[in-house]
Amino acid sequence: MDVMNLFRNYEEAVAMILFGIGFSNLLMQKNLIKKIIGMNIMDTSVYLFLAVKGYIEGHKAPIVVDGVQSVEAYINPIPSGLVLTGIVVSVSVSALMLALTIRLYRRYHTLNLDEISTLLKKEEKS
Amino acid sequence: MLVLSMTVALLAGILLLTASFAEHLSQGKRSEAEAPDRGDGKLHIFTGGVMILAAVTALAAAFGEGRETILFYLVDRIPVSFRLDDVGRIFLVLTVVIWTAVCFYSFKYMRHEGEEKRFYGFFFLAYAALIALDGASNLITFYFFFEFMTLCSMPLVIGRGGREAVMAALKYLFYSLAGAYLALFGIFILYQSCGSVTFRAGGVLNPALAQQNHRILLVAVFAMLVGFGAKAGMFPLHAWLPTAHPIAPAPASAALSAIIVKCGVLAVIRTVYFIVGPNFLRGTWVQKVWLTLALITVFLGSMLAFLEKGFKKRLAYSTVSQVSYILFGLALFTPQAFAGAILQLLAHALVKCALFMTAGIFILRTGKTQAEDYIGIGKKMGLTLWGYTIASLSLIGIPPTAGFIGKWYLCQGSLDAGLGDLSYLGPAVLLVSAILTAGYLLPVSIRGFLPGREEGDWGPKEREKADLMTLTLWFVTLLSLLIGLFPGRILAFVNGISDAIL
Amino acid sequence: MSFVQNFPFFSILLSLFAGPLSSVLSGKAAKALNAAVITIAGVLSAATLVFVLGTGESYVYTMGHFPAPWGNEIRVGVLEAGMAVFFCIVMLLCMMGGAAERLLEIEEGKQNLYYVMVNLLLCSLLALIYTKDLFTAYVFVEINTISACGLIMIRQTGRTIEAAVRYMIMSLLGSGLLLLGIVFLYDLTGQLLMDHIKIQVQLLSVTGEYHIPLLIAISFMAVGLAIKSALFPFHAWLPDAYGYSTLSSAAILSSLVSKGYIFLLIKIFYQVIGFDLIVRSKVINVLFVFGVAGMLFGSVSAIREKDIRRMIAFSSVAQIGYIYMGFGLGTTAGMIASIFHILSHGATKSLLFVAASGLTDVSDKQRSIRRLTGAGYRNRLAGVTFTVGALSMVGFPMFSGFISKILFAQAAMENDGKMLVTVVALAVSTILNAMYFLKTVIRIYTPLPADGGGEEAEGNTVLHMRDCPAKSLAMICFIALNLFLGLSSEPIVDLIRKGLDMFA
Amino acid sequence: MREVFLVVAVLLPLIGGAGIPVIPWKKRGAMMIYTEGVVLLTSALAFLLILNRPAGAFTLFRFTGQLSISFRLDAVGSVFTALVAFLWPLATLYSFEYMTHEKHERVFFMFYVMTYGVTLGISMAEDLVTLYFFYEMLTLVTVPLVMHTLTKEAIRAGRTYLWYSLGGAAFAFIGMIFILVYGNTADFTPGGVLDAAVLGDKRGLMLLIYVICFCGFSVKAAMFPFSAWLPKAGVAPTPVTALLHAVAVVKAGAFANIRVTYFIFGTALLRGTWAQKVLTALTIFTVVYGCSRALKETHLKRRLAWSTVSNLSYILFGVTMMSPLGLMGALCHMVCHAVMKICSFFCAGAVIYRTERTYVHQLDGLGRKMPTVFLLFTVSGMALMGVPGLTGFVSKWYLAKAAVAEGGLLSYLGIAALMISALLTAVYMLGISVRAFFPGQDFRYDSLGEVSDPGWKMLLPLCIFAAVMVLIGLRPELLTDLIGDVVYSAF
Repeated sequence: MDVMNLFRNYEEAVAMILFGIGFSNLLMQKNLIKKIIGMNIMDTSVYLFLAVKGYIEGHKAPIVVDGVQSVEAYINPIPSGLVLTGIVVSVSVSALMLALTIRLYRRYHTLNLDEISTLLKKEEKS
Repeated sequence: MLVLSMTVALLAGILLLTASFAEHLSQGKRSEAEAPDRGDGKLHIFTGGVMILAAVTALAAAFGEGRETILFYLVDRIPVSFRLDDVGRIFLVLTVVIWTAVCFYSFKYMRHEGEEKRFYGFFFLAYAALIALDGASNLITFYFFFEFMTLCSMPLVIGRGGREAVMAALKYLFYSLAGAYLALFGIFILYQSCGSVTFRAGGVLNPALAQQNHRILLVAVFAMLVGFGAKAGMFPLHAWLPTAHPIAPAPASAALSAIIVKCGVLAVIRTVYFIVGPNFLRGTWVQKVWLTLALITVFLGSMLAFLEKGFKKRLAYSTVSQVSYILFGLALFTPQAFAGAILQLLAHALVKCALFMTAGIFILRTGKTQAEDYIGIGKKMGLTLWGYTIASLSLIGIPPTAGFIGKWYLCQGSLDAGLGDLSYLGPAVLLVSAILTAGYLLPVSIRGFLPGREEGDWGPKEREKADLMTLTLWFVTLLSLLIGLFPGRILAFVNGISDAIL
Repeated sequence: MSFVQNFPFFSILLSLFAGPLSSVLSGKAAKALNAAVITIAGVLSAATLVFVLGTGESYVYTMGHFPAPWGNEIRVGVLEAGMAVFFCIVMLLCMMGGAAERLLEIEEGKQNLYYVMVNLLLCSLLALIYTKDLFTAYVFVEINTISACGLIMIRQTGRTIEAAVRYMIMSLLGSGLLLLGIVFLYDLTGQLLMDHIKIQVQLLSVTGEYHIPLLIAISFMAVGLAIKSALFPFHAWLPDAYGYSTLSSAAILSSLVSKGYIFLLIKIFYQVIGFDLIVRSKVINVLFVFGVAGMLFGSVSAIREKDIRRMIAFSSVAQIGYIYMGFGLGTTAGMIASIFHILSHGATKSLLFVAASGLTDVSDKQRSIRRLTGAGYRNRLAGVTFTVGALSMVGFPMFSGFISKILFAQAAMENDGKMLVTVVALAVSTILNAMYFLKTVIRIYTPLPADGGGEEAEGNTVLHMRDCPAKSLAMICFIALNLFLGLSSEPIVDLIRKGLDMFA
Repeated sequence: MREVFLVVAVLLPLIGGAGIPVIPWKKRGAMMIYTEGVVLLTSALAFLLILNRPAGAFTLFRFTGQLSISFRLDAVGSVFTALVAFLWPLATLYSFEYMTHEKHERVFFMFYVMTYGVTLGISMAEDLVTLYFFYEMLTLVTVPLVMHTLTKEAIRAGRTYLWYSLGGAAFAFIGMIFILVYGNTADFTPGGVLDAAVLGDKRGLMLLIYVICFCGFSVKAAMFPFSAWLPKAGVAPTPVTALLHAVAVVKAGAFANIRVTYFIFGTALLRGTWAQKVLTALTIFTVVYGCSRALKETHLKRRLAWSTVSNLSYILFGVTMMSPLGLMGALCHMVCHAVMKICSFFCAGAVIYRTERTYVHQLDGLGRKMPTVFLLFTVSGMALMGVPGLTGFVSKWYLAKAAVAEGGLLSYLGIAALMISALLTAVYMLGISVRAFFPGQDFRYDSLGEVSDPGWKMLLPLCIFAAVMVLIGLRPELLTDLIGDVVYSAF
């Protein structure tokens, strides 16, 4: 596997690295906010990967400007459309996660998930 | 006729047992202390009468021409049938004589023991089983009555029954059952390779099948020898004899060592001479091991008897060694040895019965059980001690008595059996054991007649009158003397048998 | 294009609009609307099922008459319509069963919000079943996750919110991987519609190039959906999510939500990549190993469980292990067995949850098994239902569990490589199931000691059928469904076989 | 006789039994008459069926293509049916008297009668699926009986019984599946349903599956590794331990093994293979293991339970001989052992019912107080020992004959095991009788208190069993001819 490939399509490589960071953060971090940030990094890295797929060298963004209609002028618009829907999805999910975190914080005054479960067990016992 | 005598005995036995049960039940209600003795006389007359009736019918069967009678069909269409042949006749006569003697002897003895109805009940059941054993015409019938006899004779050993009596009886039961099951193991294997199981002089083994599974057949026969040998007190399974005899009441141990032990011998004769046939075993490892086991038991029995203090236990050890004389004779497969074995069998039965009777009388009169307690007993109980002395002479093998003739033929047979060193070792062991027998039997009579200075102050003051017990003792001793003096007819009869089977 | 054909589209749209609509209605009205929507969706899918059975082959329905790359398409076959009908029935029964709990546990103002979530959930499930486009599938997977998370946390106790958070984290991991898998496929094939991708993938497999990225894409999607459907190593969130949420959401979650994802995985196997390619790619061996491990460890941890709801939750980890083991066998018989087990587990699990709640009602709402001694006598119907559920789980003849056990075993017999492992795993897991289920059955049928059981038993009440009509009706229907699956399984198995043939 | 009566025979006790707790009985007598009536009716029907056996099969219910619940009575099935039909009414009669001491009587009799139906279902099953179905139902129906007294230990015993039975059924299930996939039909056909051509390279697998299936069914037949539940089940009331754990349930396990070996896998494929050797060795070990554990056991019922464990392995030993003689020995012992063991269990039950003493050393001297019970106990003990003239000897004879005909070291070891176990049976059975009848002269009888023989309801079954034992012992051809032509039809 020649390393040159990595340089030629470096965008995909960066996207993958970002995905790794986001994924491990979401999984390993104790703090809830950091988890959510990790989740966002993961999603954005996938959308970067998707957007790059649509890019064609030397073409411009798919916005019709000064009446140019021919397909060769613009890059492939579908991935960008998908990215838009993807962003909507991750926004809604992040909103839900944040709401939950606030509610937990208000009840247990901590953001650390393990502490929350120990507090829960104590609360259960009493 | 045989079946008639058997049924008479069976009915009497069952009647007595139910009577003893009914008595227990009614007794159970009232307290134990005053066991009523009423009606003892009636009981004795009843048992005496039944005994004589059974004995007469059995003797008639023994001397009459026996035809085959079939009772019912056991498993695989094998009949439970009776046909009396010569060997059966010898054993039948012996059983009847001994059983009648012991029955009359036990009247006085059992009153002192108690539980009489139960004792006589099982006594008659055992008698029925013994007659059936002698008359059985095939191996399965034989085994059927062999187990039945074990189960019936077990309560005899219990007698009055204390904790250790029950333990001894259980030990006797489990040893004989172990022996019986070893034998059953052999029967299963034998059944497959010999066409039929009916006894036929010279064996029924079908040669083709025998050759095919030769090895397993030898193992089977050896298992049967050790199994039936257990009943005859042979070495590996002999331990029940020394424990059962001292505890059993005297008449029971007399019957036990005289007749029931002989069933083991009868079983061995039936399997070796009437099922497998001697020439199948001649020269095989089975014969050699059997001989060595017999010799070990002979020596072991006499040595232990010599060291034993208790009088009845000493006699029990002597039974162990004497019966192995017979087994030694049977193992040699020669006509003289066979004749010697049968004679030894007869002599030993009568003599051992006499010895145990004397033991019974001594214990009844003096209450002492140790051998050297009877110092100076001759003055008070001369008659019994003389009976004892004559009987022990025969057991040791002094010339005029039957024991001598038996042992003579045994040595003769062993010498010309041609088994190399074993045939010389045999007579040597017999001689040593004879000396040991003298060593443990004669001191009692010597000290009894010539007490020397220390005068034992014990026992009844007045001299002993001749009552029923001493009479039966003398009857048996005279009988053994008779065989000793005129063995001619018996030897001719036995040679007739040995020609057929060897 | 007969009118019946656009029923699936109608049912998706109906449930979609019912969602936001019921947010403005009052609690009672929203409940009525929800029940109506579910029944209509059920009836429509039944009609489509009858239609498709008549025509004998699946059809593609383009929405808005725009052809593929522009407009979106859904594909309707026998299997999809059948699953839709089954999902609607089970959801209806779960909602009926959990009605009483919802009134108690959800605050006054938030009743209608619950039905918003349920409608959205129904819409996403139907969409997952019918969709032909992968990215729409991803969007509806997300909708499904969010509404499921809403169902969990509706009770607002500390426990449920923590469970919801854990559930969200694990599901997001799963959907992240799924999205990446889909994007990879898009990168390789440039298509998003399932059958177009399939054509490209077949071409690729012939030439053999890009086979590593293809393999990665398949494994990402498989692992993503496995995480979302709580396969063994990723099941940490399941016990809390099912154990503490309100009854109807626990029942719906356990029997429908995880099954929706599995059904999407089956569609990916068959319609996106092609089953023979999947078998060659050895991904299913991994699923097989995790499945068998799930079967055993799920039951083992269920044995240690003291709380009856968490015990049933752990048992569904084991049952999902069964399904993935069925995939792992790699034969169509294995697939049929898994799909039948989806149906049978769906019916039995919700039955067990409803019965368990019936038993806890009569034991002062305590959930520990020790407190349920003699509950079977106090609430007779719940006792009988729980026993039926337990026996079906153990695979007792006459119940649906037995049929799925037979189908699994017969499928296992065919490929002798994995045969022995599967058969022994089946036997051992039956014993383990028996250990904790029948132990509870024995527990609920041992009468309390004569003196009333002291402090253990205070608060025990006796409940009769007419005291809670909705729940009793739900229980009776569940028993009927279970017996129907158990006794007349022949037509269902044929339906599944026909559906699978249409898939390829 | 039409085939539908087969189903009637099975369903009548099931429905009749279910009715017992439902019908509001005014007095106990009416309930007793009803229960005995149902059981007697079923037995009569069963005997009628055996006499003029319907040729065809009757399918009650069909799950899927091959899976169906269908009944057919063939020769081997009729032996087991006859045995069960003969013993059940007597056992029910016995348990009426016994249950006066226990509570929840109606629920007890419900399950008791339902077990009768399920056992008939097993004996009349036409194919392996029906047999498996009723085998599982048997566990379900007998667990409440084992747990009847609801003490902590009874529940624990019930639970152990449940795990063992379900574990066994789970492994037997594997066998059934193998047959459904590879056998040409699941029905019981003499000589087996597998043919070597179809199996081809799968012989090794087939043998392994056979061993697993055999062990699965012999969990109920209490073979060595799985025999721990039987003694524990001794905690149940005596009618349960006597009828179920000495006769119906355990024999069902043995009967299922006969079906699997002779009618499904077929002896032609199994003879001489390592599977046969392994199973024969296991059965031989259980024979000796069962007896030695019985010797050590002081609790009366557990001692008899261990003796059942060893006697059942006699039957399994006969089954693993895989020859006509072996089958004959197995069936013969199945019948003989049932009669012997149920008689000894009922005697033990009568003693416990009357004197509440359950340990062996407490029984000294009772022989005089309860003479008939202990006399019958001695008779059944001697029969178990194999004293010729009683049933035990007959079945030992045929088992040994089969073993000798088979030849080979293992079968001779088998005969040796039979002999050793006979001796040990003598020790632990006669040990009790001797101590009961001859406790020794210094024994105070009034210490036993007011004890006497139980009522006629208990004694009648006992006497009937003893009579049967002696009858078969002395006239064995009554039984052996019947079993002879049964075996002839199976080969």
